[in-house]
Amino acid sequence: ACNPSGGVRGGENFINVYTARHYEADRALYSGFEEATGIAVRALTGSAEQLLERLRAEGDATAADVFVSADAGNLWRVKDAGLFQNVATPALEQGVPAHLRDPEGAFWGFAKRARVIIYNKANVQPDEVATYDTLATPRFRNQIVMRSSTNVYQLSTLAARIERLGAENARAWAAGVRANFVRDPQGADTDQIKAVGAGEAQATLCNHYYYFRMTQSDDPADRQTIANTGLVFPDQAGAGTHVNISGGGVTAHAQRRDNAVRFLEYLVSDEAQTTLAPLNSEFPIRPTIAPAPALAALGDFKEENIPLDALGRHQAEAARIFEEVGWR
Amino acid sequence: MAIDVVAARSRGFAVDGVALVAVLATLACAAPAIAVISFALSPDREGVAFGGNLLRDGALGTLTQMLLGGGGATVLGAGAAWLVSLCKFPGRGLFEWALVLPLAAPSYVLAYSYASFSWAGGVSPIEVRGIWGAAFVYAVGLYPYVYLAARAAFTSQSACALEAARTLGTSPGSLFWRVALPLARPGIAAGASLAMMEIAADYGAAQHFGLTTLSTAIFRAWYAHQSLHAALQISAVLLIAALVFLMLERRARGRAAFGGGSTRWRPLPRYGLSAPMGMLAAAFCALLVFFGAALPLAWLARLALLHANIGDIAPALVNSIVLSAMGALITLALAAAIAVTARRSRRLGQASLFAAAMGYAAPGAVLAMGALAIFAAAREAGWIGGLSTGLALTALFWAYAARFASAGVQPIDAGLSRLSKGLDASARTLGAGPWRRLIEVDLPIAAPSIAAAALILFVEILKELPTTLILRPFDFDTLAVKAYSYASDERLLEAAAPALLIFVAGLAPILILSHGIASARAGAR
Amino acid sequence: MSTVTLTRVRRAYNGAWSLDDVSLTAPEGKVLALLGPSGSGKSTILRLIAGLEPLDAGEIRIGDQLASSVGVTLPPEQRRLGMVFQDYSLFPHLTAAANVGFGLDKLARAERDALALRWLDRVGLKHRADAYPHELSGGEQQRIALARSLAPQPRAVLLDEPFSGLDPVQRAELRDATLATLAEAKTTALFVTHDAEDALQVADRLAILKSGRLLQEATPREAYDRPTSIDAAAALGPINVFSGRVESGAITTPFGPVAAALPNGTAAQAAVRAEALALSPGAAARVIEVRPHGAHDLVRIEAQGAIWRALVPARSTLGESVDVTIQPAGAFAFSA
Amino acid sequence: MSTVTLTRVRRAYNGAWSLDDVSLTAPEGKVLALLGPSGSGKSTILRLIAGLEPLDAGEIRIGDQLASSVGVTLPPEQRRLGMVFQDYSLFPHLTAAANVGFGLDKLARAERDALALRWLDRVGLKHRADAYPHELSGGEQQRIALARSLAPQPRAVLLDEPFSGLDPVQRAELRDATLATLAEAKTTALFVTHDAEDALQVADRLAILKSGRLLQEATPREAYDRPTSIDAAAALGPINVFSGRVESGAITTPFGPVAAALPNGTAAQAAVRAEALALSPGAAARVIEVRPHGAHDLVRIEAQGAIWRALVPARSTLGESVDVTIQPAGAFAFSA
Ligand SMILES: Nc1ncnc2c1ncn2[C@@H]1O[C@H](COP(=O)(O)OP(=O)(O)OP(=O)(O)O)[C@@H](O)[C@H]1O
Ligand SMILES: Nc1ncnc2c1ncn2[C@@H]1O[C@H](COP(=O)(O)OP(=O)(O)OP(=O)(O)O)[C@@H](O)[C@H]1O
Ligand SMILES: [Mg+2]
Ligand SMILES: [Mg+2]
Repeated sequence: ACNPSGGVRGGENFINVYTARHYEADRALYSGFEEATGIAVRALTGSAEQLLERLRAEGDATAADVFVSADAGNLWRVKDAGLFQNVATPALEQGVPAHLRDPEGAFWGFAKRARVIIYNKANVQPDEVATYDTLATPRFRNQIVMRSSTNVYQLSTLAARIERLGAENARAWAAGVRANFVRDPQGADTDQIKAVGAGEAQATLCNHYYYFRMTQSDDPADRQTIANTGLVFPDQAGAGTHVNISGGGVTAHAQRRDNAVRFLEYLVSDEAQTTLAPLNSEFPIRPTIAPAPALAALGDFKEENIPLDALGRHQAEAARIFEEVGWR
Repeated sequence: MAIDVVAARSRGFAVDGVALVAVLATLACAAPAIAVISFALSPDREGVAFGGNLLRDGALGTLTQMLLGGGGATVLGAGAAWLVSLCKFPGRGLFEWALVLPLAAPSYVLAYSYASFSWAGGVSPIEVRGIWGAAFVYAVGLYPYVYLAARAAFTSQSACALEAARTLGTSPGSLFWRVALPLARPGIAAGASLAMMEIAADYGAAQHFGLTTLSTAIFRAWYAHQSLHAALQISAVLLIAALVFLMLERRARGRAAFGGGSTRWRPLPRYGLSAPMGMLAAAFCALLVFFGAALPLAWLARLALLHANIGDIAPALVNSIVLSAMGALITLALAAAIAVTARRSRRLGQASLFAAAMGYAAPGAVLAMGALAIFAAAREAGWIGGLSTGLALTALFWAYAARFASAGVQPIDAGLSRLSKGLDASARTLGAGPWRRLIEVDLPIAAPSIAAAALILFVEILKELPTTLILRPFDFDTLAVKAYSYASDERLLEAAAPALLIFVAGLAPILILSHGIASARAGAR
Repeated sequence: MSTVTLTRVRRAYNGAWSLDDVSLTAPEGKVLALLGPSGSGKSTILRLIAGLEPLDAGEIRIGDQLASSVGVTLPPEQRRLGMVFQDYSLFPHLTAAANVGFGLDKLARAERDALALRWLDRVGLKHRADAYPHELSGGEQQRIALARSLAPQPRAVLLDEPFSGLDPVQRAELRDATLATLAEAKTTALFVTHDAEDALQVADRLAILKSGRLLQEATPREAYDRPTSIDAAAALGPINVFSGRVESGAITTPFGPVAAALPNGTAAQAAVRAEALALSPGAAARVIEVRPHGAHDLVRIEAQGAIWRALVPARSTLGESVDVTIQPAGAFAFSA
Repeated sequence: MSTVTLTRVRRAYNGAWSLDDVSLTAPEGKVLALLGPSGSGKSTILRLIAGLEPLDAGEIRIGDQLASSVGVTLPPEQRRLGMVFQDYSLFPHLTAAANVGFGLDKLARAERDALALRWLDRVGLKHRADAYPHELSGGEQQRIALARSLAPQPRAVLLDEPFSGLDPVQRAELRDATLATLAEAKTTALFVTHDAEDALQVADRLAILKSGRLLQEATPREAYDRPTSIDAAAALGPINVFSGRVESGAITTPFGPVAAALPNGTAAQAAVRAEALALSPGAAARVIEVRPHGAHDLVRIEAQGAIWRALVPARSTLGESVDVTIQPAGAFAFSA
C-alpha cells in the first residue's frame, strides 16, 4: 500500500476517480466494476471543493477521468468551471430519472438522499413538522438545532427553495429558522439528531441516512435517541421532500473517456444499484430498484422535482442569505 | 595577483554555498505563502464582496481563541514546566515525560472525541461545547508546546540567578514570579506563539465546535460562497497577521537580555514542596495528562473496540509512517539549512526565520492551494505536466515544508545558539570551508536538537490532514485521511480506530523526545 | 554585622569530602579571605554559610543564631546575608537599579528606588542606573552585584572570587573600591580568592585551604612569616622545596643550610621563598636564566642538579655563576 | 613559520576605531606578546590576522603573501594559521585526538591519527586521547587547543589570553609548557594577554596597546626600562605619577626630583615605579599603611598631600615616617 501508485492491477486498463464520497460501499462498487469490466479504479478522496481546485490547477494535464461528489451543487461547480464533458448513452439515460441528472449530461446521479425533519416525540406531533416551513414558525421558538450553513446539504436545501419560491421566501424562511435556534450551529447532522433525542431541542433537519444509520446501531445510546425521536418526510402535501444526489461526470480532459463512461454506466446498472442498496444507506437512483428493506421501512415519499443544476446555480446566493440572517 | 582574485571573491558571506542553499530553502518554504498573498492581491479578481463581516467576525473569533485557548495553554504549560523543573513532589519523574503526551493528539481528534464524549447522549455530565469548550480543548491539547519550551527555558536558567535571589530574601514561591518566570519569558512566549499559531491554523476543531474564526471564515468563503479568491484574501490577512505577531514578539523582548547570566553549570536546585502542596502539584499535572491525553485516548479506545477494523487501516498506518518520516526528513533538511544560516549571518537569517515561520499560522489547505497555484503556473508555462504521482508527492512534501519548517527551525536554532561563536572561527582557522563546517561541526553539535526537531516534525506531519488530503496521490490513504473520511461521514465509531492509531504512532517519538529533553540540560553533556 | 562561626564543618559530594572538619571564624566587621587552589572547597564554604546547601557535620552560627547543623538548614532567604557570586549573577531582565533594589522589596516603592540609587552612587554607577547587565562591563557588573548584596544591610557579605576575570588595572581599582565600600558599611565579609596578592591586599585575616582542609588561619603577616606547612607557605608565593634530614639543627640544601627546630635525624622538608634567596657574584650556583618579573628579575639557578628560582631586585647584574645566601626570615622547615 | 606584518591597520566598529593605525611585526619564529587593558584591541588584531574580520585600512602580510587589505580578505581557511581561543573552543563532539586531528584532513586517516597522537604526546596528554573536552580540566583543554593549532604546521599561531581563568599555580605551569612547545615547534607566535607578568615571562618582543593604539613595541627589558609614555610605563607595573614643570633638568615631586631631558619650563609628568622608591628612616614622608605583598611590602606614603605607593623588601622595619629616595632607573619624565 505504500506504493503510492498502487491498485493498478489491469496495467493501462484503469480509470482515475476524484471522489468526495468516502463510504465503504464505494470500495464494493469499484471491485464490482473491475470484475465486470477488467478496468481498475484508482481513487483519490477529498473534499469536493479541494478536488475541484486540484482539477482546475491540473487543467488539461489532469490524471482524473471521473469526478464524483455527494452533492449536486458541487457537481454543478465542476460543470460551471468547464471541467466536465457532456456524455449521453442509452444506459445512462434509461438508468437515471431526468430530474436526478444534469439536463445537458455533464453529471449523472447514482444514488439519492432526502433532507428530512427529525422531531422529539415527547413534545412534538408529526403533523406539527409536516413541512419545512413549520420549522420557521414561532411554535418552535428556541427549539431548533441546525448544523452549520457551510455544509453543502444546507446550501442545497436553501438553493432548492430559492429555485422554487424565490430568494425573498428563502430569506424569510432562513431567518425564521434562525430565530428558533437553541444555540449557534455546531457539530454535524448526527449531533443534531442526538440533541433532539436528548430533548435539548425539539426538531432539526438532516439527511435521512444519518438517522437511518442510528436505527441500525447497537449502541444503547443511539437506540435511546431513536426511541425518543421520529422522522418526517416534509412537504408531502406540497412540492415534495428535497432530494440531493450522489453523482459523477466525466472530466473535460479525461484521458480514458470510454472507461469513464463505462464506469458511470456501471454505477446505474442493475448490478451496481443492487450492490449499493444494502451497503449504502442512500436510496437507489432508479425507481425500479427496491431499497434495502430496513431503509424501505422509513416509508415512501414524494420527491421535490426541480432541475438539479439549480442546486449549484443558487448556492452562492444561498450562502449569502445564510450569512445575512446570521445562520452561521 | 591570483591571491587577490580569490580573496575578493570570498569576501563577506555572499558566495558561501551553504548560504545559497539556505536562501533557496527559505524561498521554497515561503513560496506557497507568498503565492497565496500575491494571488489574494491580484487585481483581476473580485474583492471580498461580503468579506467585511466574515473577516471581522473571523478575526474576533480567532483572537478570542488565541486569548482563551492559547492563554490557557500558556498558563497550564508554563505552570507544569515550573513544577516539574524546579519543585520536588510525588510523581514528578513520571509527569516530566507524561505531560508531553497530548502533543500526539491532533486538535480535531480531541474535538471529535470530546464532542462524542460529552454532547447530547454522551456520558459526561458537563458538555464541552461552544467557545469555552473549544478553548478547553485547545488549552489541554496544546499546552505541551508551551510546556516543552518553558521547561527548556527553566532548566537552562542559571541556577546562580535563582540562588542570588534567595540570598536576597526571596522565598521559593515568589522566586517564580520575580526571577524564574521573567527569565523564561522568551521561551514561554515562543511556546505560546506556537500554540497560538496552531489555533489560528486549526479548522477541524473550530468547525466542529461551531466557532467563527479566520480559519473557518476561509472555508466559508471558499466552500459556501464559492470564492476561492476571498478565501485566499482572508488567508493572506492571517499570514500577514502571523508575521506581525512574530515580529512583535521579538520586539517585545526589548533591551533586556534573558540568556546567559552564567555559563557555569550547577544542578538546578529543586525545592521540596510540603505534603499538601505536593499533592496539589501532582493533581494538577495528573489532570493535564488526564484531559489532554488519557481521557480522549480511553474514549477513542472504547469506540474503536466497539468497531474493530484494525486490519482495514493497516495500509494507512504504513502510509502515514512512511509519509511522515519522509516529510520530516525533507522539512528537516530545509529547516537545518535555514537555522544554520540564521546563525552565521544575522540579517539573512532573521529574514529566513520570519519567512519560514509564516506558514505555521496558515491552515494546511490554504498552503496546499498556494502550492497548487504555483504548479498551475508552471504547467501553463509548459514546464511540467499534470500532477503525476511524483509531482503530487513533490507538491505534498513542499507544502509540508512550507507549513512546518518553522516547527523544525525553532529547536535547531535553539540548539545552535548554545554554541560559542568561537567554534566556527576555530574550524575556519583550521582550514575548514563552509560545507565541512556544516557537516563536521554545526550538524553534529546540534544533533540532539536536530533529532528533537525531526521527532516534532514527524508527529506534526502524522497529525496533518488538509494538505495530505488534497495533494496526495491516488489510492493513498493515511491515518488522518481515514479518520477524516469516517468522521466527515459521521461514523465516529469507525473514525476512532485510525484516530487512536495517529495518537499511538505519535506516542513513540513523543516519548523519545521527552526523554531526550529531560536529559539534555545545557552544559551537562 | 555579625560574627560568622563554622565549627567542625564537613560536607561531602558523592562520598568524597569536599570540606573536612573546618572550623573558622569571620570576626564581626572584618574581612576574612579564603585562599586556596581550584577545588579546595572555598566556594563550598560560602554556599554552606549562605544556606544554599546542607552540611553533613558540624554547625554554622551567624551571630548568636544557629544557622546550619546536621539536619537543620535555615533557608537562605531567612539568613540576612549578602552574596556576590563569581559570575555576579545579576538578573539579566532587570536594570542596574532594579537589581540593586531587588532585595529591598519590603520597602515602599519610592523608598526602595531612592535607596537603590544611593547604593549605585556609592559604587560610582549612578549614571548607569537604567542599563541592563549585558550593557555593563565586567567591572561595572561586579560593582552592581556588590551594591545589590549590601543594600539590604546584611549581617555579613560573602564574595566568591569577585575580581577574577578582570584585567589587572580594573582589578586593582575594584579591589580598592570594594575594600572602601566594605569598610564604610562596616560589614563582616568573607572573601574567596585563589590569588595570593588579592588575599594579602584585602584581608584582615586569612584562611588557607587545600583539598577541603583548613591549612592555616592567621593574619596575612603571620601567614607569610610563619607558615604552618609547605602547602601554606606555597599558597602565598613561589617557594623552593628540598627534602633531607635534620643535622645539627639544620637541613643542608644545595644552596645553603636552613635552620630546623627538629630533632636531629628527622626526615624533613625545607621551604625557601624565592625572594629569600640573595645572590652575589661567586661560584656556588650556575645562573640558567634571567627574566624580568616586574619589580624583580626571576632567576633560575642550579646547584648539585637542583634548580631553584630566586626573585632578585630588577637589573641586578649577575655573572654566569653566583653565591647564594638564604635569608632565614623566608626559610622554613617542616617534618616530612 | 613566517613573519606576520601589520602595516597601518585600522578597524572600526560602529564608527569608533577599535584599532587605529597599528603597524606591527611578529618576527619569524619569535613570540610577540600583545599587552593591554580590556578593550584595547588585542583580540581584534588576532581576528584581523586570522582573517575572521575585514580591515578598514592598511594591510596584513603573512610571509610574502598579502592576506588582508582594504576590500580583500583571504578567508581564514586559506591562511594556514593556528589559533587558540580564549575559551579554547574545542569541538565538544570530538575526542581530544579528533580535535587535534581536525586540521589534518588532507592526510590519510592513519597518518592523521598518528600525527595527532604525536602532538598529544608533546603536550603531555597522550593518555587522554579518547577523552571528550568536557571531561578535561581547563588546563588540559588549553593544551589540547594548543596542540590542535600547531598540528597542521601553521605559518604562525595566534593565542588569545590562553592562561586567563586558571589558578596561579596552573597558570605558571601552563605558561612554561606552552613556551616550551612553541620553542620546540619554532613557530611564530602572537600572544594576547592583559597580564604584565605573563607578557614579561613569555615574550621575545612586547607590543603595548591602549585604546586601539600601539604605545610601544620593544623587548620586555627595553619596555620595562625605557617606557615611551606614562601609559606604557603603567602597563608593566604600578607607577606613581606627578604633574609639574621641568626646572633645571628635573621635575620636583613631593618625594624628590626626577631627571627630565626636557627644556626648562615645560609642563611635564613624572612616572615613578613603585619599586623604584627606596625608604629609609627619616621624616620626609608619612607612612600610612603597610601591607604584605608577596616578596614585598606595599607601603603607602604621604607627603605634601600626595599619596604614593612604594614596593619595598618584605619586613623592612619602618617607623611612622621615612625618607624617600627615587632610584633613577625606575623614574621617567614625559612632556605633558
Ligand atoms: N555540586 C557538586 N557536586 C559534586 N562535587 C562538587 C559539587 N560542588 C563542588 N564539588 C566538588 O567539591 C570540591 C570543592 O569545590 P568548590 O567549588 O568549593 O571549590 P573552590 O575552592 O571554590 O574551587 P574554584 O576555585 O575552582 O572555584 C571540588 O572537588 C568540586 O569538584
Ligand atoms: N563585534 C564587535 N562589535 C562592536 N564592537 C566591538 C566588536 N568587537 C570588538 N569591539 C570593540 O572593539 C574594542 C576592542 O575589542 P577587543 O576585543 O579587540 O579588545 P581586547 O583588547 O581583546 O579586550 P579583552 O581583554 O576584554 O578581550 C572594544 O572597545 C570592543 O568593545
Ligand atoms: Mg569556587
Ligand atoms: Mg580579547
